[in-house]
Amino acid sequence: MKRNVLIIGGGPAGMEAARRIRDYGHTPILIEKESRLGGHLAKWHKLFPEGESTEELLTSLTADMEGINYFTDTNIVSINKLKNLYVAIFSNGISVQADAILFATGFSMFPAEKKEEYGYGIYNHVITNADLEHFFNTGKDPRIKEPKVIGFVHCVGSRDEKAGNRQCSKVCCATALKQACEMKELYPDATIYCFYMDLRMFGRKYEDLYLNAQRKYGILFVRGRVSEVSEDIDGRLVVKAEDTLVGKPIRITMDLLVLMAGMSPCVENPKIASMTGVHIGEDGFFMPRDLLYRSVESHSKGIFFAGAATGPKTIPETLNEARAAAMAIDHYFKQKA
Amino acid sequence: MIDFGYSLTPSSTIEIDDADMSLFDELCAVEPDAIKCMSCGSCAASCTAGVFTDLNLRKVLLGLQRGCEEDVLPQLKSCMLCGKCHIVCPRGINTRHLILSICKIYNI
Amino acid sequence: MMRERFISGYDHFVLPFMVGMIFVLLWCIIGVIKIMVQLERKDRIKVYKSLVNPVIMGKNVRDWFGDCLFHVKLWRRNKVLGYMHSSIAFGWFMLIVIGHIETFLYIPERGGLFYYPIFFRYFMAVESTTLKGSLLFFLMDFFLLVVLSGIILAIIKRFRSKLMGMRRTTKLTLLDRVGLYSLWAIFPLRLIAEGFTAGVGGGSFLTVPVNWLFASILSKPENFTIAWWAYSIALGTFMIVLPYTRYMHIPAEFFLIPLKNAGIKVRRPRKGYALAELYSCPSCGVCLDACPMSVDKAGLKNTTVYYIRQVKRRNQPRALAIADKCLMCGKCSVLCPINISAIDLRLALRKQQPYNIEHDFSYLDKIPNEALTSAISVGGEKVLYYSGCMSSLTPMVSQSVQKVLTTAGIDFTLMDEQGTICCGRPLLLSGRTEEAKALIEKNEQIIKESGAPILLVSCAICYRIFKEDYDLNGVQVMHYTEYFEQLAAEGVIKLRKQEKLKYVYHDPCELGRGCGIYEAPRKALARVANLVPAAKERKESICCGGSLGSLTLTHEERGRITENSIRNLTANSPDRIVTACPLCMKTFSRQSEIKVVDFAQVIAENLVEKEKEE
Amino acid sequence: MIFQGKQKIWSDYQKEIPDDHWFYVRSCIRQGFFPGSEVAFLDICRNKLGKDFFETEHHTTCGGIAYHAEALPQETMMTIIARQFALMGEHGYKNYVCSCITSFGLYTEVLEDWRTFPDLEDKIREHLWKSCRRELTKPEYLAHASDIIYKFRNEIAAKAKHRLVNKFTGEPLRVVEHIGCHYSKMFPSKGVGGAEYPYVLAGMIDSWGGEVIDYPERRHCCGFGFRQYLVKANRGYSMSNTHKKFESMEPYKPDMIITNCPGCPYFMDRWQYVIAEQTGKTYGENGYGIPVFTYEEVAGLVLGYDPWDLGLQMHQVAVEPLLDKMGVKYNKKDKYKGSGGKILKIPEFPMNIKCC
Repeated sequence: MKRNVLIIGGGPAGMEAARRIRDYGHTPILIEKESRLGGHLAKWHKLFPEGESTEELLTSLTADMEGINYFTDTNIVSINKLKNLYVAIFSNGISVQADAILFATGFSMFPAEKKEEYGYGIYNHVITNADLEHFFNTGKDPRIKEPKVIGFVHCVGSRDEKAGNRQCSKVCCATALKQACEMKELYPDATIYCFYMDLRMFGRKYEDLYLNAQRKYGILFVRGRVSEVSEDIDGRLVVKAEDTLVGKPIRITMDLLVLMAGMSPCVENPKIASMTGVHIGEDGFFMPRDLLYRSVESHSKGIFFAGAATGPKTIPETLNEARAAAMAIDHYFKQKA
Repeated sequence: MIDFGYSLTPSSTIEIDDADMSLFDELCAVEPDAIKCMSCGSCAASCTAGVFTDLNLRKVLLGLQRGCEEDVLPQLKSCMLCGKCHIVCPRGINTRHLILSICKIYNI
Repeated sequence: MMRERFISGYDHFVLPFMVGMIFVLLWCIIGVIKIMVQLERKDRIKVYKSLVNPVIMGKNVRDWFGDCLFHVKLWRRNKVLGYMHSSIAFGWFMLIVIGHIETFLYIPERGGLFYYPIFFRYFMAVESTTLKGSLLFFLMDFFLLVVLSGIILAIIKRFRSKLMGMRRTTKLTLLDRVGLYSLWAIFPLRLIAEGFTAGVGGGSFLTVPVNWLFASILSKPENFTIAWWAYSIALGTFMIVLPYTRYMHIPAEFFLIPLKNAGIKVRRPRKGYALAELYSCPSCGVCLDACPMSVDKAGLKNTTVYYIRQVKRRNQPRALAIADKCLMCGKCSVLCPINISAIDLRLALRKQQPYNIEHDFSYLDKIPNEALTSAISVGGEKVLYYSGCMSSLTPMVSQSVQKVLTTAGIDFTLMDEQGTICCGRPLLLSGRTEEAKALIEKNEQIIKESGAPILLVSCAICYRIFKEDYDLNGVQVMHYTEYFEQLAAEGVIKLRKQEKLKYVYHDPCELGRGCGIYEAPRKALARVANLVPAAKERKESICCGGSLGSLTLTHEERGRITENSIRNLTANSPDRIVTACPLCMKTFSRQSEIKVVDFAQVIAENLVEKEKEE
Repeated sequence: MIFQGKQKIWSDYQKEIPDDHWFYVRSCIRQGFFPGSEVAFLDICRNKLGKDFFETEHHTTCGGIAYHAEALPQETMMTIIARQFALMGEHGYKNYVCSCITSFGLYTEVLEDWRTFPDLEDKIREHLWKSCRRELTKPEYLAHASDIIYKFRNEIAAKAKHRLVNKFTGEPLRVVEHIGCHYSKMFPSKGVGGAEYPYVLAGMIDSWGGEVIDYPERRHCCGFGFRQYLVKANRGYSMSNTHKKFESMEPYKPDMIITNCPGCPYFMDRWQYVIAEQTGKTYGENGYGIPVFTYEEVAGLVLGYDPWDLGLQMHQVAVEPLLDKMGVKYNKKDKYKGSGGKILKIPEFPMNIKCC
């Protein structure tokens, strides 16, 4: 018999899982709070490691949506458990009975303005990685004016307990290098610095990206966290950091500073968790049954996870988890029957 | 001038804005690998002369990148050009010629 | 009998030849004087002395014939190539010699004229035939045929060099082409000219039929002066361009041989002996195939022949770039038909490089010897073992050496147990001769202070400098391949042979071509396994690509050289590659699919322990 | 600079400051450095604003300087502070206000420590009882005196006789505000406006008509740093920090500097003289320095106090050019007169920095 699966979140994880669940012969119901499917991915221009087009990936993800019920601009109002069923009420008034729920709630961008010392929202030429992708997409950002010196600050809100995020956001190192190279292509005369704590170029081709950034694009790397940013009398940014490898403080005046805002747990996690009783880790991400073997299953029966809901992940990892979650849900139904 | 028994201490901050990078650019034109270094420290760890002196190629390269050549260039004088750093460099940087080119361009 | 056809003994057509001849003679004389002046005083005296030394003179004569005329080395390399070169050189030489003999026999009074023996046939008319005359005619035609056969081969080689065992030939300059075509033209034109005159001036089996042929085809065979003009112009052109072409090697080599035999070495990049070498390069292109860098097409331009060309053109930046690129493996020199000292030429240029580094090794003086070594006044029969700076990256080598020594019951001390300073060879190879002295002196001091009679070295690079540039007061320097073979031959160590295993031995450049050690490691290895040959080995062994000689080769370029070297070594599918240099081992290990081991490791693994034996 | 961005941060860092009934403790060093400031503060609060500010002669130092110079163990320092708090409780007050930033930082730190480690609080309570027979009462509200002036900045503006406006040009005066490090760098939430863009002084400047200057080194410490100044050999280091700030603010041509810490105005004032004597460089107009004020002095000037009553003659850098710009009337002859018209000695004048 056909079973309903409620998928919360229409990013890459939710979209991929929805199709797979449909292919298993179940009925996916996908809800997305934004007006467009795609999540954060939809706001991005190109992807690391090799500058793959986001548009293409989104097209592949949305190519075959037949048989998938999805609602955009829709939030969860409540979820209640009835025996083996979950009854969910949406903000658009619709209520559904779901045999299983998949949390593909993803992450929230770390609000860069929380790192006050970097002056996001205060200085004229401080932007975030998301702003830069928007600029790549639209070609417009009043804060970017023929920059001669550009800085990329890694780990903004990542690996920062005081900012409430102890975890590494995993994707920012590669994103920063990708964006730095793109900026160098746009502004070949610009000098570009990356301020990093560790360069975590863990994936396939990532190291090539790093090497390219050095050799081909001449990106300069400073191992040290930016400590503070000020504006000088001309409105340029005075950036201070320690070059920990030289062992001395450095000061550079820049025309643009890009903050690599990290991945925070989705802000709605606590609300959703309280409706369903799933566990949330001390880092704020959903806690799967275990981190190795049952990474897509929750502690509550019939509730599953995919993607960045359980911690920072890259796109391929997210998509694989979505497939794994679809399989786990199908398996769960078979066991029940 | 009054002697107060103390005076302004020079700043240890590296002012990148004031650094003249023209020589470094010249170096990179001849030795594109100069910016390929990822500061792993293999060169310094295996250095024959580094056992006896403060020679540290990683620091030299960084120093040049930050425009503080005066601080680091004298180190190179003790280099024996033995090439062990070349053998151990994971990035395959031709360290020996890099050293010679640095000396040539920075005229130490 | 013969008589002169012209009272004057002169015709205008000789002018082109004479102009060329006088030009080239003057050029050579000035060149010789220039070289002699540029030589250092002590070198010059050496040369003069050698000219009165019968042994050296004998050697000179042998080399003149062997190298300049018969091209013995080329014969050894490839028969066709050897024949091609010697047929032209020797044939031409004989034509000149016999031409002179004829002149002196028949008209001795014309002997002083340059052109007479060359255009003998034109100026003479045969009156009657004698046996002697026919023989000379025969010989002249014979050698002309020899030369012509060589020329035909040369033309074939231009288009199909592989037939003569050369994969690549040099790119010719414009003047080289002019020289080449005029050279090709000289002898056919001579045949035609002599053919035209054969009816009057006489001829033999070659020229007489040509004469008949012309007589039957051409209406006015009397107009043969045109042919002689053409012949003279070809000769004149060849000689005028000679100093600016590779054919300059013909006269230059003649002069180089006595200098070389006198023991003169390159001191400056383009003066003195170097100048003689530069002009002696025949641009034959043997070094193209020899050079390990020619695995890359782009690497070809860095071979010795092009280096010499750039130096001759005074293209300093290019010459410097080539000099810095070279691996200094020495293979081109060994294969070079005239053994041009390619390494020395480049080193001389490197020495002049304005690197602006003021090396400061004063810190070495401050290091007490005790801090570097425990081998102080160990004396006696001890062996002092120097493992070299590289050994910390290849610890297996020094461990194996020590194991062999211990098993052999040899009393030894490790000289650089507490760290080492460099042997100085890398500095030397970078052209920093003076700076290297500081390191050499420090090491010399330590070695001498040890009092040990034997210095055992496991690094081929160190070995070479210890042998060549160290003054060790009679301390015997031995490479571990020599020493272990000696121990095995004397029965001090017993080795077991692994019959099933096939090993290939790589000759490290510094050890083989550098120090001439080819056999000791092979003999020792043959005791432990079956040795299969590499495609090219001994003095033709291909550098591993890791050489410290090169200053500018990139990581990727080196990688391709290594790959080629490994391909060469594995031609007979060995189970292991054995090398006797830590740098080769390190370099090969990075890329080789089959296991690369050090010589010492192989020996150590196959030691038969004495107790077990008992 | 995006002003809305700053406003947002300011709104995030607002602290509750009660209107009235404060227990006031003085600073030990300010008494010597700027003797007019604390008197002016109390006078403004009590007489101009009509508030209840109580002080007792029994209060002591907080022990901060000795503590930061590592001459005083933590528990001793805490016990001293506990005694101050006890005095407040004994007099029936719940709101504690101090004149010194070092003290403010220390009080904040101690209260946080006690909150985090209640055992420690118990221990100190015991120490206090054993040593002084006093009962610890923790303050309900802790404020720095500049918080109070900040709170009443608009009332002061309403009573203003002079504004921070250049009367010759009509332009607002360009004012550098310098916040004492211990005001909010340790506990950003305890200061008005947080640590990165503190609003406590900027708010006064805004209300009184001046223009705040944001210069790159605005966060930088004045260099006092306790040990750095106290050891003579290290004083160059202390001065270098001030020097760095002046170099950074110089292009903005500030008319004045307002501070809220005992050490900062003192050092920023006096080092200008030393720097001028050592390097020949002055940062104000026409060979003068940039006058440095405490917020109480500025409030006093705004309210029309006589500059010499405020103790401005104690400044090294001449304040007259600023008084002229503000239109403050003053009698040149009275500058070096003490209370009751007694002629004090006129100081020697330095060579490189203009003083009158």
